[in-house]
Amino acid sequence: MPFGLLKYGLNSEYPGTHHFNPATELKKHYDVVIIGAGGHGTGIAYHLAKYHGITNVAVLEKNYLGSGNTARNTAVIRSNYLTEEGVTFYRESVKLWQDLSNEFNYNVMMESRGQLTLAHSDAAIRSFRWRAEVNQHMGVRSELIDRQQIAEIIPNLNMSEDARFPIMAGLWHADGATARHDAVAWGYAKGACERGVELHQLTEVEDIEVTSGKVTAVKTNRGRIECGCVVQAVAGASSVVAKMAGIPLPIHSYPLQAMVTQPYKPVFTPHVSSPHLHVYTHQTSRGEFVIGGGSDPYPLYNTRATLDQRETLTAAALELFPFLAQARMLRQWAGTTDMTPDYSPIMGLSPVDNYYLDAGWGTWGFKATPICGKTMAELVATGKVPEIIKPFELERFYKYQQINEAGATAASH
Amino acid sequence: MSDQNRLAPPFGSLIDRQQPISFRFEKQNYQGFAGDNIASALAANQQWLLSRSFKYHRPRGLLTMAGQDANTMIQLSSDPNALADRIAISDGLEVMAQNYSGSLNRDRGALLGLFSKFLPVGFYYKAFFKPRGMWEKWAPLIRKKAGLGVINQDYQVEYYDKQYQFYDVAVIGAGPAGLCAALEAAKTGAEVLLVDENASLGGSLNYSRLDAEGNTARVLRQALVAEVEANDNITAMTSATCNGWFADNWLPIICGKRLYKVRAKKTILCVGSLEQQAVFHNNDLPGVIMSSAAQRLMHLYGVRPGKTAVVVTGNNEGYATALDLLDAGVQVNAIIDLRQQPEYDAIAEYAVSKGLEVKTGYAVYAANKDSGGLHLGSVEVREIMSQGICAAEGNTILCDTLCMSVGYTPTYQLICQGGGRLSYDDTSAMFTLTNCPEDCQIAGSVNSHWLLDDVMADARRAAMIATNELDLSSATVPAAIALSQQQSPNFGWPIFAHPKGKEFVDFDEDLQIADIINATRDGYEHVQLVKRYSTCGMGPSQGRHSALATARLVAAATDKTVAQTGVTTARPPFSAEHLGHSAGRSFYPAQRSNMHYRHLEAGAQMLQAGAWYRPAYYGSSDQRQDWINNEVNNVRNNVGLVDVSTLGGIEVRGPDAPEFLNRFYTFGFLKQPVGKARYALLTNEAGVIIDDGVACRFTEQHYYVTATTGGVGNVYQSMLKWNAQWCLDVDIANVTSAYSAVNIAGPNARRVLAKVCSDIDLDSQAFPYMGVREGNVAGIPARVIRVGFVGELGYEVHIPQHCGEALWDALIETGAEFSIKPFGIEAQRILRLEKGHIIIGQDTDAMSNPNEVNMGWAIAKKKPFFVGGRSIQELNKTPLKRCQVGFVVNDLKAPIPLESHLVLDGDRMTGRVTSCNYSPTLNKPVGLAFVEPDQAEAGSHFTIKSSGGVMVEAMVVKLPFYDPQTQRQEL
Amino acid sequence: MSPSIDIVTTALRRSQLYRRHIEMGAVFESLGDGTAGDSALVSYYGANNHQQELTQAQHLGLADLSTLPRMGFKGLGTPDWAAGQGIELPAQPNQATLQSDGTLVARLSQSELLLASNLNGLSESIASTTQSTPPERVYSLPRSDSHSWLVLCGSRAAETLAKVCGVDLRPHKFANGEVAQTSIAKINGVLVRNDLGETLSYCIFSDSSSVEFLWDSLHDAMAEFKGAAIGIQALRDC
Amino acid sequence: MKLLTCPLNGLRNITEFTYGGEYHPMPDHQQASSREWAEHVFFHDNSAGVVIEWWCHSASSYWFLAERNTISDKILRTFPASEIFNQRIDFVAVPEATPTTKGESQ
Repeated sequence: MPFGLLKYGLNSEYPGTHHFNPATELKKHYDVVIIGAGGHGTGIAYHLAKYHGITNVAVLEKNYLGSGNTARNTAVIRSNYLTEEGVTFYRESVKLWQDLSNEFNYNVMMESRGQLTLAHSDAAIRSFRWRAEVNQHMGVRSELIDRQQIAEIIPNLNMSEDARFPIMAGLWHADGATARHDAVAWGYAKGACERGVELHQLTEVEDIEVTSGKVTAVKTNRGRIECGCVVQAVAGASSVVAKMAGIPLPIHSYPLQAMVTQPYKPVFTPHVSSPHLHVYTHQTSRGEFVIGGGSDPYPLYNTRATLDQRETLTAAALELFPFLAQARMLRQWAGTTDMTPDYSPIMGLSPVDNYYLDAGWGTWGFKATPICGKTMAELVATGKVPEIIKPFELERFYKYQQINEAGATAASH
Repeated sequence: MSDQNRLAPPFGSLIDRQQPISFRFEKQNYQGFAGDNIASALAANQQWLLSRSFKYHRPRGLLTMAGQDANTMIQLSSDPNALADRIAISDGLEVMAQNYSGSLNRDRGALLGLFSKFLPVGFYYKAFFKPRGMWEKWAPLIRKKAGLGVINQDYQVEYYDKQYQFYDVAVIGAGPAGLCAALEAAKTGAEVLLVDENASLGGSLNYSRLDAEGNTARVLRQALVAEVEANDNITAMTSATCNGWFADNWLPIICGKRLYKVRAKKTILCVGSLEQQAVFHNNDLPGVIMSSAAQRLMHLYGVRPGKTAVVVTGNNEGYATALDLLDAGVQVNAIIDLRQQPEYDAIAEYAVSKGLEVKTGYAVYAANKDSGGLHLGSVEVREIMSQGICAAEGNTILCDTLCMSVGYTPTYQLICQGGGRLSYDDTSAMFTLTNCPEDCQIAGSVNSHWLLDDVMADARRAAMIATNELDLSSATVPAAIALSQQQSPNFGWPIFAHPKGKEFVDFDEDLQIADIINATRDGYEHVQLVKRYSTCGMGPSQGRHSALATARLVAAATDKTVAQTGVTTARPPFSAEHLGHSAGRSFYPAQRSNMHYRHLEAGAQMLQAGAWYRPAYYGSSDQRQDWINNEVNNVRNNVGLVDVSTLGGIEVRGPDAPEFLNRFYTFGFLKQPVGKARYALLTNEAGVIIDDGVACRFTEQHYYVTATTGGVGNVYQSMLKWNAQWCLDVDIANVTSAYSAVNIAGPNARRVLAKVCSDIDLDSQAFPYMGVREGNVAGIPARVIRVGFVGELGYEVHIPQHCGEALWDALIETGAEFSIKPFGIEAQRILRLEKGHIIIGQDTDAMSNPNEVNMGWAIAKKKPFFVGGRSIQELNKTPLKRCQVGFVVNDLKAPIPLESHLVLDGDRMTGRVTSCNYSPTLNKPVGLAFVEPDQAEAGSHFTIKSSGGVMVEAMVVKLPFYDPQTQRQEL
Repeated sequence: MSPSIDIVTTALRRSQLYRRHIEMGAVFESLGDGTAGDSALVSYYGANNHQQELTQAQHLGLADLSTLPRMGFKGLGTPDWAAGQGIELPAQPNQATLQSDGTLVARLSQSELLLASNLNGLSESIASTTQSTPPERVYSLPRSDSHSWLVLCGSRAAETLAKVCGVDLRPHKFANGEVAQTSIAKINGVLVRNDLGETLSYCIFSDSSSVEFLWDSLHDAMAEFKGAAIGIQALRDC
Repeated sequence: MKLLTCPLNGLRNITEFTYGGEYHPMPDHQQASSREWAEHVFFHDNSAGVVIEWWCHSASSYWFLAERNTISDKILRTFPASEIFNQRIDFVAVPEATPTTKGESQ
């Protein structure tokens, strides 16, 4: 029994205090307006308040705190990326992750489980080696392993040679981890609010005022706010919000579905994924199996679940773990992923002065949460783009200088 | 089985007393009857304790008898977390309880309950993380504690499958509403599906008491069911669960091991409502059950709920339950009516007239354990002073059963999955549903009607609307049924806090009143945040019994209305379903060349390319490299044969055929001579290479274009899409699987071919390199293309798919004297590498443009337009960032670099190896790599970080490695 | 252009499934063009006699006709030209008609036709159209090779297909002569209802390289209804 | 699962179709500025609301256009590509000439 909990048992009155400032009226003006109170938005607010002393900040959330992809993602943390820019960025993020609970004194339950990605073809082995070589060279724990080693890490994985797509090798990323996704936004918001930041839930941005190339105010369902600058951190609605500021983005928004089973006693520890079968799974601390996979086949701003995606996902999961047929699926949901052509984010300056972009997070936004909070806050506070996020500028698409996280195969259209 | 706790007929409509069945629970033998489920059979044996709860390991027993709660979760050999009140017993069935340490009766885990005050809501967030890394130590321990059932990892795969079905009208739920809706719709000749998750049609008519004497329900049920069964337009499925509502009435219906995917033109959801518990101290004790559960026990399974009972009620239905209990010989010690002024109906009055003790304006304040400590022994009742507040003391009434009848929630899950909205009506204290999706209606009690006549009228009306819209009828639809003005069955506040807590709002997660309130105090006020912070409603029953109470508590705690507070999003599935159901049988198509079995017979090791199987090399895997090298040498020195049937083939025909290719590919095709092939490189609009092949011009208006095995599907679709816009006079046809093809290559290729091909002049002048001809090979009409992918004299022979094996046999046979041998993909990769040919997708990546891979020569400069052309112009404005070079490794002792090994400049990554192999021809490793432009000078050296981090020096050489003058393929 | 390559009837052709047939004890019958042995058609499976297979066909049978001739034409000129060749065209896309000689003609779009020979492998329409050189804007398609040809017939055929195909193919919803271009067991194909006398019957034309997978999937789907493979004799007898 | 009406094959499950991207006219590839061209290649309108997009019926390889609401996922209308692209598009070599035709200028 940790001491932290004693006070709750010993006090007759519940000693809880409001973690976030209770909803107040909107002020006329804020130095910084952050659109979106997910992990990213609250993280930026937290860093502004704690490390840059900027507290006249409003975080606007159209729904409830962390109600977007922070609530919907499947909590995978990894840094085994393909490009130098990507690895540098996510490697830094994982470091921050490891300190996060103590950073803001709130348990996000970060747990290193390891991540295993499976290869079913020699083409996959080639691209995994590519990843592993880049990672190792940059000090990220990531290696190509053979069938034998795979069987040792996950003895109950289906290693049969007669499987439709036999497992040939794997990419083992020991730093692969998971965390309690909601807690990230809660912890950041708590820390930010304690320092004077205002969190406004159920506050939807309806328009953005730009005068002579500079953002000046945002219109919300609760009134107009003047602002020094705006940061948009609205994964799943990036194009829509940016359009209010007249900024086009290289994004297509697709639903990404996932599902969770009832809780069962532990069966395996690492996070397992198969790009070929478009499926990944891991078992949560509660004992539930989380199963996810590829995005839906067409764009949509709607988080409904579909039966066809459920069928594909479960069929694929059972190719890897046939015994999961007896597990019972409890809940199926979806988030909206802003996919970019090069599978890298869009961060930093925009064509509009004082309007900063934190967008294009596709399926990789959760793991980047802490580093985004840190770097975007630095950008807002200093006006200078931190080196580590320079490569992710929107301008790269105009320069044909994409950051290729897409890997080997190009899209045909 | 005289000792059984059973009632005489007509009680027990579902069981067959002639068929005893033996099974085991916790290694003890029990007997039940056919028709029993595990819970009813155990109840018949006075075994009420079924499981231990998730967090505090509290004893739990049956609650709803309808598969709607997690208390009845038990462990079967290959079916953990099974519901004891859903699973029928069978002879020899082994049933175990779940989630206890020690024994079910003495669970050491129950100690946790004593510390519950130290485990406030969200306690995980508040502790376990100091000092840094501490959580990593706690997590595994907590994970062991968590989880319920045990997955059987030696599970033998069972046969699950699926079937599509189509109906005009699907009626979900076969209670009085469902039966009426189905009959009404069927009248019009509509094809109707009627689905119910229970074993028998009739829903509540099977167990509830609708009149003083208790006959109406039975009589009505018999009449309606008989009518349904007699109607050919109605397909009735029982023990079948409609487990979701998806767009356009796409309904997954689970029955047995099969998932039926039903497409209905119209859906009518008559899914009824779920009875809710009263919230008070120890309301989770075994023996505390829903009124409807008591009635199901008696009427369906002939099981007596107990010896002495108390009914706590907020409506008249509690009185009906009391009458049922009396009929069953149960001593009813009191009816505790929460209402100050009950409006009695005939049934309630009849019950009162029986002299039952009734306390109005009273609540059950607490339930107490019996001497055994695992079951209800008595209840403490107190007068209600104000909402949720009871008098300082009360009195205790002995009972082993408490029936709760305090209200319902509509079964909102399916409708809300389709976008339906819940609102709350304060006068009736009920959730009501609005905003049904298109072509979907709700009817009956789910639509807030609780009087039988209203329910049936509402259902018939919905059916009329549906069939009218389907033009199967033109009935005049009666006005919407008005909501009853009678007293609602829902009591507004059946929630009574207790200093000791343990008033459970959510049984699944062991959440008490304080947990919900305190979540809001911590600032988690939105009901979604309450759920995520407290885990309320996250458990196996997905909030079926916590949603209403939570909404009421949160509303009160945050000064909002219940309607504003609402409930959390309903997600599919409706009830937890085996993954096996949605997986079904796996359908992963496989493609095989017509020569497939010849390869196997020749000892080929096969590899998969997309859905295709292809020979990697011929011979045992232990001498892999030798076999591959031999195959290479045989091509260089004699002649080899490789199956290239998987190669894509597209016919482009018509007056605009040349113009089309000219726009689609990077090269120029207008001036391409008839009878010649030309390399075709494809870029997307971003100027990135996505495919290549050769375009063979057979006539002015006829091109046969090859594409890569994996790419042809997209190439073909992309061609059609472009021409849907260009409207060129051309026809495009994907004929990939119409042709089997081989490449016969090597110095002896012509000699072999000549023996089986008399009508094509194979002479090098008559049929030069990159020439194409049509003729007969081994008696088979063939397209012969003289190409040199492997860098030798070679011919690609394309013939009708079904002749593939015959051609293979003929060539192997005639080739014997020139020692022809088959070769596989691995040898082909080496051969083309020696020749410096790239493979799209291996030597290129998702961003490679033609200049980076020295393909500038394949770009026509003067064309008005081609796909990707403008982007390539843009790319040309900036200097190359990387370029591809050929390299050799002269140090034969160095580890041979592998594909994807890094190219370094000092410690800096400057590129990577895309292809590398030991060349049996050059007797050294050769490869292709991306390097920075200043590393590309022929003769210069660069470093490759090879296996184990060993630095290997590579020398840039001019391509190709082999036969630089390319004489051999022109022989 | 030379259509010669598009249509081949030669002893050298073999169904991609011929090994399956031999394993099942198939007895082959020679085709009109003299093709014989395992290049020919399955007449019946050794264990059965004709009567048994006829009964099977009426209940639920699966036959492989991949070695029988078929042909395709496409392009704006196709309808007029085909009509000129004496072919009776279906009025609408996704409809099929039987020619007097038993040839099945399916119209896949305004300007695309699929021709499949009668059960004796003799087809006037196919013979004439392939011998005459098509005019401009008429393009031949090698359907004999690009597609395999299976026939699923019998009273339980629709139920069987309902396990692998998402289109409503029940007899009262999918009339004789209707065509569905759709996905069967995740394989794209052309499905034509073409009853044999009184017997419900569907022709399935699908990618020849994946026919083994389709064959196995259909057998799996038939199993619960006691379906079995049958030879062409049984189809003729229907 | 959604149903989609293919102009050629009628009402089918949406899994029978391949999404082909937003419909938007190609700018003049010779006149367009570098930024305009980059936006044409990489950027998307990605609107929340009714959009026109390309779909292909996989089994028949038939391309057509659909009007779909990207919030409700309701498909309002599907129609043959020929409704928009009803005449041959030609590209002219000389830069100053505009290759625009009706089909293109939309």
